Order: sequence, then structure tokens, then C-alpha cells
Amino acid sequence: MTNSISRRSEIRSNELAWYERMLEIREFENQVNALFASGSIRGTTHLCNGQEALDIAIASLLRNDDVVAATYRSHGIALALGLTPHSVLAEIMGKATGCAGGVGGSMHLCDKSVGLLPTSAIIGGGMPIAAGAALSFQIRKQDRVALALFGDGSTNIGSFHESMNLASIWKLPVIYICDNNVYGEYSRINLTTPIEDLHIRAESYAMPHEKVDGMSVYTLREALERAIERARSGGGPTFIEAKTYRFAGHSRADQAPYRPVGELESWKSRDPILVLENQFKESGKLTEDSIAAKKMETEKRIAEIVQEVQNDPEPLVGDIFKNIWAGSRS
Amino acid sequence: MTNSISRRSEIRSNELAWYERMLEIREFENQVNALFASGSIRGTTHLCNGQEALDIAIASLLRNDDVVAATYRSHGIALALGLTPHSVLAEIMGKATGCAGGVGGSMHLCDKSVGLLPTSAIIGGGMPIAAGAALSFQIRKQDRVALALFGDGSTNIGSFHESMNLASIWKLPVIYICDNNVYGEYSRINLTTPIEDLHIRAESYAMPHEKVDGMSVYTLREALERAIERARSGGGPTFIEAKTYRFAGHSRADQAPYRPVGELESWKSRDPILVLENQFKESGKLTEDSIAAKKMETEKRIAEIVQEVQNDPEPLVGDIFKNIWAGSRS
Amino acid sequence: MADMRVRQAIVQALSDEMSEDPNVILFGEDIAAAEGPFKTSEGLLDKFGPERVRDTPISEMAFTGAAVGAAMMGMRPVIEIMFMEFLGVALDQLVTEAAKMHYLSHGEYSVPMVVRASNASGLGFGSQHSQTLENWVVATPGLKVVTLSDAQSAYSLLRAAIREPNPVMFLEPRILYAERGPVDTSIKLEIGKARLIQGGNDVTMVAMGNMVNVAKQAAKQSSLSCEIIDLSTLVPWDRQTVLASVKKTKRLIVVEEAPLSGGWGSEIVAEVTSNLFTELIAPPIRITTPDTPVPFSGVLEAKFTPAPDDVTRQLKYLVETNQAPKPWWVMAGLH
Amino acid sequence: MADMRVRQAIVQALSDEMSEDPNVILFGEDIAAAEGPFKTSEGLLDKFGPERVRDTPISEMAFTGAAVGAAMMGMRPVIEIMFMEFLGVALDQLVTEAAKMHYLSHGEYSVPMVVRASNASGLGFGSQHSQTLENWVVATPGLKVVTLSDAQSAYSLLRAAIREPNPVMFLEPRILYAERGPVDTSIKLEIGKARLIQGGNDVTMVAMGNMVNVAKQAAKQSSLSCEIIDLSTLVPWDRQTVLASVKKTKRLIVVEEAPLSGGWGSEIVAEVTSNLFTELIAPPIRITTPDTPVPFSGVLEAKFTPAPDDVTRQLKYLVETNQAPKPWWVMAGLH
Ligand SMILES: Cc1ncc(C[n+]2csc(CCOP(=O)(O)OP(=O)(O)O)c2C)c(N)n1
Ligand SMILES: Cc1ncc(C[n+]2csc(CCOP(=O)(O)OP(=O)(O)O)c2C)c(N)n1
Ligand SMILES: [Mg+2]
Ligand SMILES: [Mg+2]
Repeated sequence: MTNSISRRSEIRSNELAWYERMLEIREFENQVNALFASGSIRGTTHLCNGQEALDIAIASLLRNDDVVAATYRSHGIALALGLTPHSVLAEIMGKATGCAGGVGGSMHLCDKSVGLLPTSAIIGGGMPIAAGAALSFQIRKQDRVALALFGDGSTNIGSFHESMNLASIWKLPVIYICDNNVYGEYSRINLTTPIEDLHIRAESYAMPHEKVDGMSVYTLREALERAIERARSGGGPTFIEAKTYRFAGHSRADQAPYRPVGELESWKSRDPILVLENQFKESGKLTEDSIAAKKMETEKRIAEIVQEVQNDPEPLVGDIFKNIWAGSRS
Repeated sequence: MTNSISRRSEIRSNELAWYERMLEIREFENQVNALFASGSIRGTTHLCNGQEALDIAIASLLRNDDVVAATYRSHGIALALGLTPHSVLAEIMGKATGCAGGVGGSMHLCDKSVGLLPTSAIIGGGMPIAAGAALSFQIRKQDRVALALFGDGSTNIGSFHESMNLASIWKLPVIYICDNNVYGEYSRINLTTPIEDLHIRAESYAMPHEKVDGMSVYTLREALERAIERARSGGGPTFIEAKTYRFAGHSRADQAPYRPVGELESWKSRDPILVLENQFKESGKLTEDSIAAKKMETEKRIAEIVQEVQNDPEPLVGDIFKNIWAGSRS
Repeated sequence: MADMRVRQAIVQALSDEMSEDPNVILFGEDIAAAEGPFKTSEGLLDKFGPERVRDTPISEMAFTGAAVGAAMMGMRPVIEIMFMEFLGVALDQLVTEAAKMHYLSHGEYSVPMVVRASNASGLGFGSQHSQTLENWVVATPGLKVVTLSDAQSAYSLLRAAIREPNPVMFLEPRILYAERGPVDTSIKLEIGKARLIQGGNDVTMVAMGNMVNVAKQAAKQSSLSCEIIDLSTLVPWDRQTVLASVKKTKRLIVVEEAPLSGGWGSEIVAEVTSNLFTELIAPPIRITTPDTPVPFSGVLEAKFTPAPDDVTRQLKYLVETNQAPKPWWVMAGLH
Repeated sequence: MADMRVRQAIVQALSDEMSEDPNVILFGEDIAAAEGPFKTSEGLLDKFGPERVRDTPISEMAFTGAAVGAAMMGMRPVIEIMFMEFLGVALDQLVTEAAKMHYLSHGEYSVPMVVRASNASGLGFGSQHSQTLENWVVATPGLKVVTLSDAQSAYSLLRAAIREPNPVMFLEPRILYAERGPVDTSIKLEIGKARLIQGGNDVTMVAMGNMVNVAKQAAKQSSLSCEIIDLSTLVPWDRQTVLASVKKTKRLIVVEEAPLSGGWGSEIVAEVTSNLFTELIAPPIRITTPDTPVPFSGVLEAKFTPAPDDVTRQLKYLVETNQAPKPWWVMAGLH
């Protein structure tokens, strides 16, 4: 049976699954985009096209008992960590079958079984929460790791500063990862932030840091392995800046008119899926044929899931009153 | 007549006044301490003994149309900027004659005529306010400067990070000065902050920064002059870390049992009053006799002021309802 | 008199104030080059230039505080908090600094700033982007709180807020941005004055924001004669208008989008009761949202706010029985 | 049964919970080595060690958020916000994250954390360190709000708060820390249950925090038979107890330290009125602080909160006339 945990195992044990999962995420986002455009999804969505490598690298390395605090832009990390496309799409469409029963929506995904904390729609929201999870691991002498994922623009929020400092002074097993996709909403990072390499901000906290190519799963894994090893062995937190690019607009219908001419195209030439594809082609893991087959399989599978989810039940109106108070029945 | 503005002129025009004002501040704080101990002052007080040099350096350089956003630990900067000991003590004692009419207290001093914004009792409170004042100077093309003063522990609050970044990206004429007196409340800075030189945090904002001996008026003035010149000429913000030491406890009756043995004594050998005294003795500006006379004069004057203020009227109970809404009579 | 969308009325108000007063400046996240996430500053960067219309980093505490400082120097900053929830990272500057600045400076400084924030539910933004959150900014002497309910009030109240010498929290129910309505730019509305939406004799309905529309529809589909008051300013609210109305109708219903527990409506009910106890012929009641987070699902969100039908039912029950009905969600069988 | 100061009762409650449950941890500014700015963690670092009792940097957002994360992993963090105002830089984590976590995780995670904060006036800490600020944390489904009023409730309610599976805002009126009272450590108090302080027939007085004491003194010096209820839990408040009492006395007075406009008392008045309209023989009233910042001066601060005399006067007026008196500050000629 396919569930979050089995999907998580897959990606930890099988390199080809990285590629397949990246295709899945890409196709998933494309379908979300189409569904939003056609009015089948309400509210907002934030796509991760172009940023799949990091999600895959993380999921391929973390254990199920590690935890991830991510953001509104989390379809990718959710799928990578193992959530089924069905449960994620259902949540995005507000269905009873969604991972949060439809009360969360695109910005609020969650699955305790694979350590995905409810994603936060507040910039900086997850950063101290990750530190707190790490604190509990430290106190209980567990070798678990907490990871916070956020964007470039989010390094300007107070919570970033406070959380990094706290994590460092307490030597917490937490990894802060900035997915630098060049934009915060409609603002290019250089318009809001006077430095180019954001990872140097870790110097303010005497925290180890590095910058890494965000388009390459293998390179990302190397950096992550160092950080995870450091965290598990009591060496404290790490800050990683992954240089990547957001192929889609910020949210909803944004067409990103603010991009300099040629920027998108130039980054697309390093599409993380392409990068991995080429590596696998070289090593013989993939052929043109198997690639085409996988792409077709993925499209078909996601199309079916879209169908299924559309037919899924809506939540019951009484669900409004559920899960507000822990430990109470109502 | 002695008022804030004339006292401010004095300190801008006359080097001996620096010394006299430092004596005044020190004696003022000693009396505040005694008054608090005897129950004549309620609430809380935060003394600045040991940190007078910075207050004097700032007041000796800023113009009256510049502004200062400071903290609960502001008796010194208030007196340095020109507020009369009478109006400051009266405020601390909650008298109608206080600079805020007695509704503010020790943590809330203010005098618009010399640019002292209401001091904030919230860590980080004044930092963005200074940026905002600077923004208005920039937009109006005035060559005025805003200055934010805060402690070492305050560099861990989110507002610090956000304000520094904003000031830098907008190139605002603002100067951030950290009075690193080694402690935030009862915690030595190294217990809460994993770096020793706090000024390097400015690197995160591509902001010019320097560290400076906080015990020497002359050295402080040099650093400040560079920063002020930069700000006035459109060069943007500067971050200065002044290394100093808090001779008194944090607040109220704190006896600072947490100090390492010998630390206080070692810093006291570089008492900023002593440092300036020695410089003036060398240059012949002061003699043992004139020093003794000045000290006596100061003690006598402050003692008289204490008497006066104790006899000053309390606010009228109706004052509770005053100055809540701007532009309305009530 | 033009027909405008609410968001256009906001742009117009900003533009008119900026034209008349060079001290008015705007900043916030993506309000300049991108013209605002909800297009509430369309054209303003072009018209007034990058000194006066600025994009900020994602730093609500810093830019809210910057507005405080600029206002103290005599500017009239209008800042945008994209979703009211984001004040949760910056409330300090508004409540603990701005609102107390005049008081703590013994009247020397004032803080003529406006914090615009979109709020409330209805568009599927989920639990962290859909609350009304008036409670964060009430009980704060020195701070005024205003809510628009249509294009005219968007225009006229925003202009008044910008001219106000005190800090103003200006709430904009997001769901109304796209709504159209007539705007007469010569109409002045006052901060602190409620708007009489329609006269009536059976009951006084007090509402704010989008609930004004719900109240109107509910009244329309009922056979009762309802007096509807758009409170407009929550702090300080217009006791005089509300009390005069209830004195006449002898019944009060507050229709509000905040949760039952802790919502602002209780304040209206409490004051009216204390003052008009013997004149009331029915218990004053509140029709609110339930004590739950705002759900995302469209099906659930539609049931989360009281619909006109729900209000009509409550209205009818109250007037017919002169007794308080059960909450609408109980009447509707949701809970 | 020992006599303790309120702050000692807090220490005792923390200590007892920490002894019984290794998941209970404490952090905040200067709560470990210095034992707390108000000595509310005296001896706990020595007893439980530096892993479980920690000093934090001056970073309220980070350490409040860290409590959320630790609680989600099954710890029971109790953090200290030295002055309630400091939540203004960290409110987001409590209201927008912690309170919604159970809901947004479809019930998978819960957040058993306690945020202790000192609040209220009376000690000369000035406008930015003396507010009650309950309004910041009401209207937040998922978050409970509790206030202690004496040593016993400090002890028993704090223990209950730590055992609560939901996030709890635990308010400690600073002026009570030094007050002494008997503490029976075997007494259990429940979150959500009001405490009957004394029975009476003429009027029900509902209060919280230090106003419970003011109500008691006022009742004592009046000749009336007053039933006094310490609400204890503001969210969710004990409707049953309050309604039953008012049903009996037919009159309600809320005594509260929050400002008249926007204070929590209006909620009690509104609910009582809606439910017991025909049984009330006098308008329910609130005795609050005026709509002003908290002044520093001792003379002014003493006049800022209603004194027992003021309350007695209001009480008398209400019961004798069955009409609402003017605010106490008007009666006392202050304004
Ligand atoms: C406190 C807060 N301020 C503003 C926002 C609105 N907002 C949502 S996403 C976003 C941009 C974030 O940019 P970045 O951190 O680079 O992440 P990305 O969206 O590129 O993944 C902003 C400003 C928010 N959600 N929370
Ligand atoms: C937001 C906030 N958190 C905590 C406090 C309590 N507090 C007052 S002074 C202080 C220490 C500040 O240390 P530092 O910045 O070094 O300044 P110093 O007192 O040494 O001048 C703290 C924690 C506060 N006033 N505001
Ligand atoms: Mg980005
Ligand atoms: Mg310090």
C-alpha cells in the first residue's frame, strides 16, 4: 500500500526514486497551476517548480523521526517527505481526504508520521519552532534533527535573527536552510537585502554555514550530510544557503513580469530535473526511453489523482468545530 | 537661564563642560540610587555609571535638530543632551515638574527641544523609530541625523536585525550605537550571544561598522564624527560598538552578584571620568584643585536639586487624562 | 460620482492625499513596483516616485517602527500590513510605542500614521490569513481603529485617517476589495462617527466591514423594519449614534465577524445595556463567527461567517419572542 | 498548609510539576542563574539543572517559538515573559502558531505549553510595563487564558496549566507576587472553572487578579450581601457558574483592571445580558480602569485603578437605584 512512510522509504533507499519524485513534484505543481487557473482551487498556491532538488535531497537523508518546519511553499517538500499526491492535492482543494482534512489548504500541510510539522504561512513562523523541536531532542539525548526551510526574503525577518542566535548559543541540533530562489514575492532579493550571499549572516551567530548549488541533488546532499552529521553528533546548528530559482510566479496567477529578460531562461538551462537526468543518463541509470516512460507514467498517475480528488468528499460542516482543543472530544 | 538648549550649547562649545557634565551625571546617578534605596523613588531605575563617556561624546557632536532614540537606561544621555537635572529627577520621582509631567518615570524621558525622543522601555523599541526619523530627513533632503542607542543584549532582538537591514537598504542617515556594557540584566553577554565583537553583525547588512573604546570621550568622538559625516553626506548608516562597563547593577537594588571577581575593579581603573580627568590634567585644563572644586560644586548643586524636587508638586489627578489624543483638548 | 471598486477607492484616497500633502508617504511589502499584492497602490509609484512610495524588506517590525519615527518628525506615513496577522510580529510598535508616544512625550510629539491591513475571511486564505483580529488593537488608549465597508467609506475614511493626528489602524476586509460602489470624492466622513445605513424601528443592527452587507441583505429579506448602523470607527466608537438608535428601536443586534468569545461586539452590548437597561424590550444579542479558527475549505468557510439567512432567522426570533435566540450555528444545526 | 507568598507558590508549583514530570522545562530571560527577575524560579536551576532550566537571550519571538516546537515534540515547556508587553514582539508564535497547531495538524500535534507573564499596574513601572493586555490573547480559539489572584490559585492553577494539553497564557498580576496566603498543595483547581470567593444575595461581582481583592474589600466595607466570583480562567470562562450566580442575585458587576473600552468585562456583561435579560433587576455594569495609558506617578497610579471605596460607591448606587452609576472616576471627580 502506498502511504507516506512507504513513499519516504523509497526515496531513502533508491536513487532512481529521486528522479521519479522530482518528476512527480513538477507535474503535480503544473496540475495545481492549471486547477487554480480554472477556478478549481481557491485561495492561493505557491509553486516550487525549479526548487525540487533541495526537497529531494532533504527527504533522501532525514530519518522519519526527524522533523521539518517549512512554509506556505511546501507542496514539494511534502511530496518528497512522502505525503501522497492524493492527500496533498486533496488538502489544496479543501477535501475531507486532505492531509489536514481540508481545513488547512495549500499553505498548511502536515503529516506527523514523516515529521512534517504543520507548515506556516507566516514568514519566520517555523524557524523558532524548529529550534524548539531540536531543544527537545537535545534534552532527551535523542540524535534526531530538526530542519527549518525558508526563502531568501525570509532572512530579513526578526525571527530569523533570534532563532539563529538561540540555536547557536544552545548548540541545538537544527539545520537552517535558505532556499534562495532570488525573489521574495515580487521583489528581487537585491532590492530588499544589501548583501548577495545570505549565508554569511550565520557569522553573526558563530554558526557554521555554506552556500551550495541548489539545482543539484548530489551537491545538496553533501552539504546536508555534513550538517546532519554535525547536528546528530552534538556539534550544533548549521546554516545552508541553496542557490536556486523559482520558475513559477510567486503565487496565484503571478506571471512574474518583474524578471529581467533572459533570467528565467538562463536558470532553466540548469533545471534540477535536467541536471539529475543528465547525471543518470551518463551513469546509465536512465535512457531516453526510460525517461519518456517515466514522464508518461507520472503524467498519467497525476491526472488520475486529479480525477480522484475532484470526486472526493467535501468536509462535513460540523468539521469546523473539530481539533480546536487537544484532549477534548468536541 | 538654564534650560535644555543652553545646556546643550555648553557641551558643544566647551571641552571642560564635558568633564563637568560627566561629574554631574555620576553624582546624579548616585543620588538616584540613594533615593531609590530610601524609598523615595518607586518603580525602577537603571543607572549609567561607567557609561558616561558615550553620552557626552554624542551630545558634544549632534546638533539640536538631530534626534536620539534611547532606552530605559537614559538618565545620562538625557542630562548630556541638555535636560536639566531638575526635570529629569522630577520625572524619575513622578513630579509635575518632570520632563514628562511625571507620567513617564525613569524609563520614559523626553525633550523635543534637544531631540530626545521618548525613551523606550521595550528592547528594540527605538531602533526602527530612529530609522523612521532618518527616513523623514532623507525624504526632505535635510542633513539631520538620527541615532539609536541600545545595549549589548539588545542586539539579539528581532527589531535590531530588521532595523539594521532596512537602514542599510534605504541608506538612511542613522547611526546605531551599541553600548556594550558586558551585561544584559543579570546575564553576561557571552552567555546569550555566541560572538564577542557585536559590531561584526553589521556585515550582515553591508553596513560600515567599528568598535571603539567606550571609556574615552575623544576616541568615541572620532568614531562618531566619521559616522555623522557619513550620515549627513548621504553615505548611509553606521554601526558602532562602544566597549564599556556598567558599574552599577542592572536596575533597582541589583548588587550584581553575578560578576566575576575582579571584573568591576579592573574596569573601574578605566573609569571614563578618570580617563578624561587625566587627559585634562596632562594638558593643564584641570588641576587637583579645580577638580576638587568641581566635584564639590556638583555634589552641592545636585543635593540642592534633590531638595527642590522633593518639594515639587505632585501631578494633579486629572492629569491622568491628558495628552492621550493629539489634537484634542481633553 | 464614479463607480469604483473598493481597492480603487483606496488608491484614489491615497493619491488625493499624496497630491495635497507632500508629507504623505507610503511603504510596505511590494506596494511600490508591484503596486500592492491587492493592487491597492496602483499607479502610485509612477505618480509620486520612489522616494515617497517604497517597497520594504519582509520586516514588519522595522517598517512599522519606521512609520512611527517618520510620523514623529511630521511625515504622514501610510503603511501596508498585507494580512492583519502579520502585525503579530510587529504589534509592539503600534500598541506599545506609537499609541503611547503623545502621552509619554507630555504632548510634545504626535504620531500621525496609518497602518492599513487587510483582514477577515471569505477568500480561502486559511487560518493564518483570515482573521479579523480587532482585539489586538482595542483597549489601547491613543490608537484609533477604523474599518471600511464599501467604496465610499474606503475613500472617505482613509482620507480622514491620513489627516488624523493620531495613529490609526485601518482595517480593510479583503473580500471587499473587488466590490464596486459609487464614490463621491467630496463626501467627508469623520473618524469616530458611525454611518447610518438605513433607518428602521424594530431593531438596531450594528455592524462593521463586510457584515454591514450581510446585515443589509438580512434586513432586506426580512419583513422587519431594521435600522442599520455601520460602526466604521471601533475606537473610539460612536456611543451617541448607537445609543440614540437603540433608544428608539429598543432592540440591539450586533453582527460581527470576530469570534463570539472576545469579539468587539460585547463592548457595544455592554455599553448599551448599562445605559439603556430599562428601555430595552429584548436582550441585546451578538451574531458572530463561532469560536473556531477560520477553515480553508470553501464549504466550511462559507458556513463559518453568518450568512444573511442566519441573520434573518436570528432577527425574526429576537423580535418575535423578545428573547435571545441560540447562536446561529446551533439554529443552523452545525454544532 | 503553609503560608506562602504568591511568588513562592509559583516556585512550588513549578518545582512540583518538574519533579513529577521530566518533560516540564523552563526558560526565559534571567530565570535560571538569577532565579527570575521576580524570583519566581528560585532554587529551580540548582534543583533541576541547566538542561531543564535555561536563560535565554533577549529574543521573545525565538524562545516563545522554541516552546511551541518543544511542546509539539511532547515536552511541557513553561516560559516566562517578564512583562506582558513583551509579547508584543512575539505574539505571532502564541496566537498564530501555537493556538492553531492542533487544528492545522488535523489533531496530530498538540502544544502543551504555558506562557507565564507578569502584568497589571500598581508598582510604578510606567505605561509600557503595567498593562493587563488580556485583549491580545482572547478571541483566539485554541488558546486558554488564566489569571492568578492569590497564593492558592497561583499554585493550583499553574499546576493545572502545566498539565493542560493546550497552550495556556498564564497571567500573574505583578503586584501580588509579594502577597502572602495559605496554600494547600492538595487542592486542585481546574482550568475553565471559576472560584466562588464568597456567597451573597444582592449582587454578583466577577473579578480577576488583584481586582478580586479590591472586590473583597469593597464588599466588606459595604453593608450589602455580595457574591464574589474569581473568574480565574478568562478563556474559556465559566459561563455556568457566573450565570447561576447572577440568576440568584439578579445583579452583575464586573471589576476589572483593563480599560473600559475593549476590556474583557464586556464579554461577561454581554453574555449575562443575552441569557438572563428578564431576570436582571439592574443593568449589569463594569468597573474598570479609565481609557488612559498607565501613569507612572504614584499619586496618579493610585487613582488609575478602582479602589475599594470607588467600588463600594458603585455597588451601593447600583443596588439602591437599580440604575447604572456613572464611571467611578466621574463619581470621584477625576474627570
Ligand atoms: C510576517 C509575514 N510577512 C509577510 C508575509 C507575506 N509573504 C508571503 S510569502 C512572502 C515572500 C517570501 O519570500 P521568500 O522568503 O524569498 O520565500 P519564497 O516565497 O521565495 O519561497 C511574503 C512577503 C508573510 N506571510 N508573513
Ligand atoms: C522586548 C523586551 N524584552 C525584555 C525586556 C526586559 N529587559 C529590560 S533591560 C534588559 C537587558 C538589556 O540589556 P542590554 O541591551 O545589554 O542593555 P543594558 O541594560 O545593559 O543597558 C531586559 C532583558 C524588555 N524591556 N523588552
Ligand atoms: Mg524567495
Ligand atoms: Mg548591556
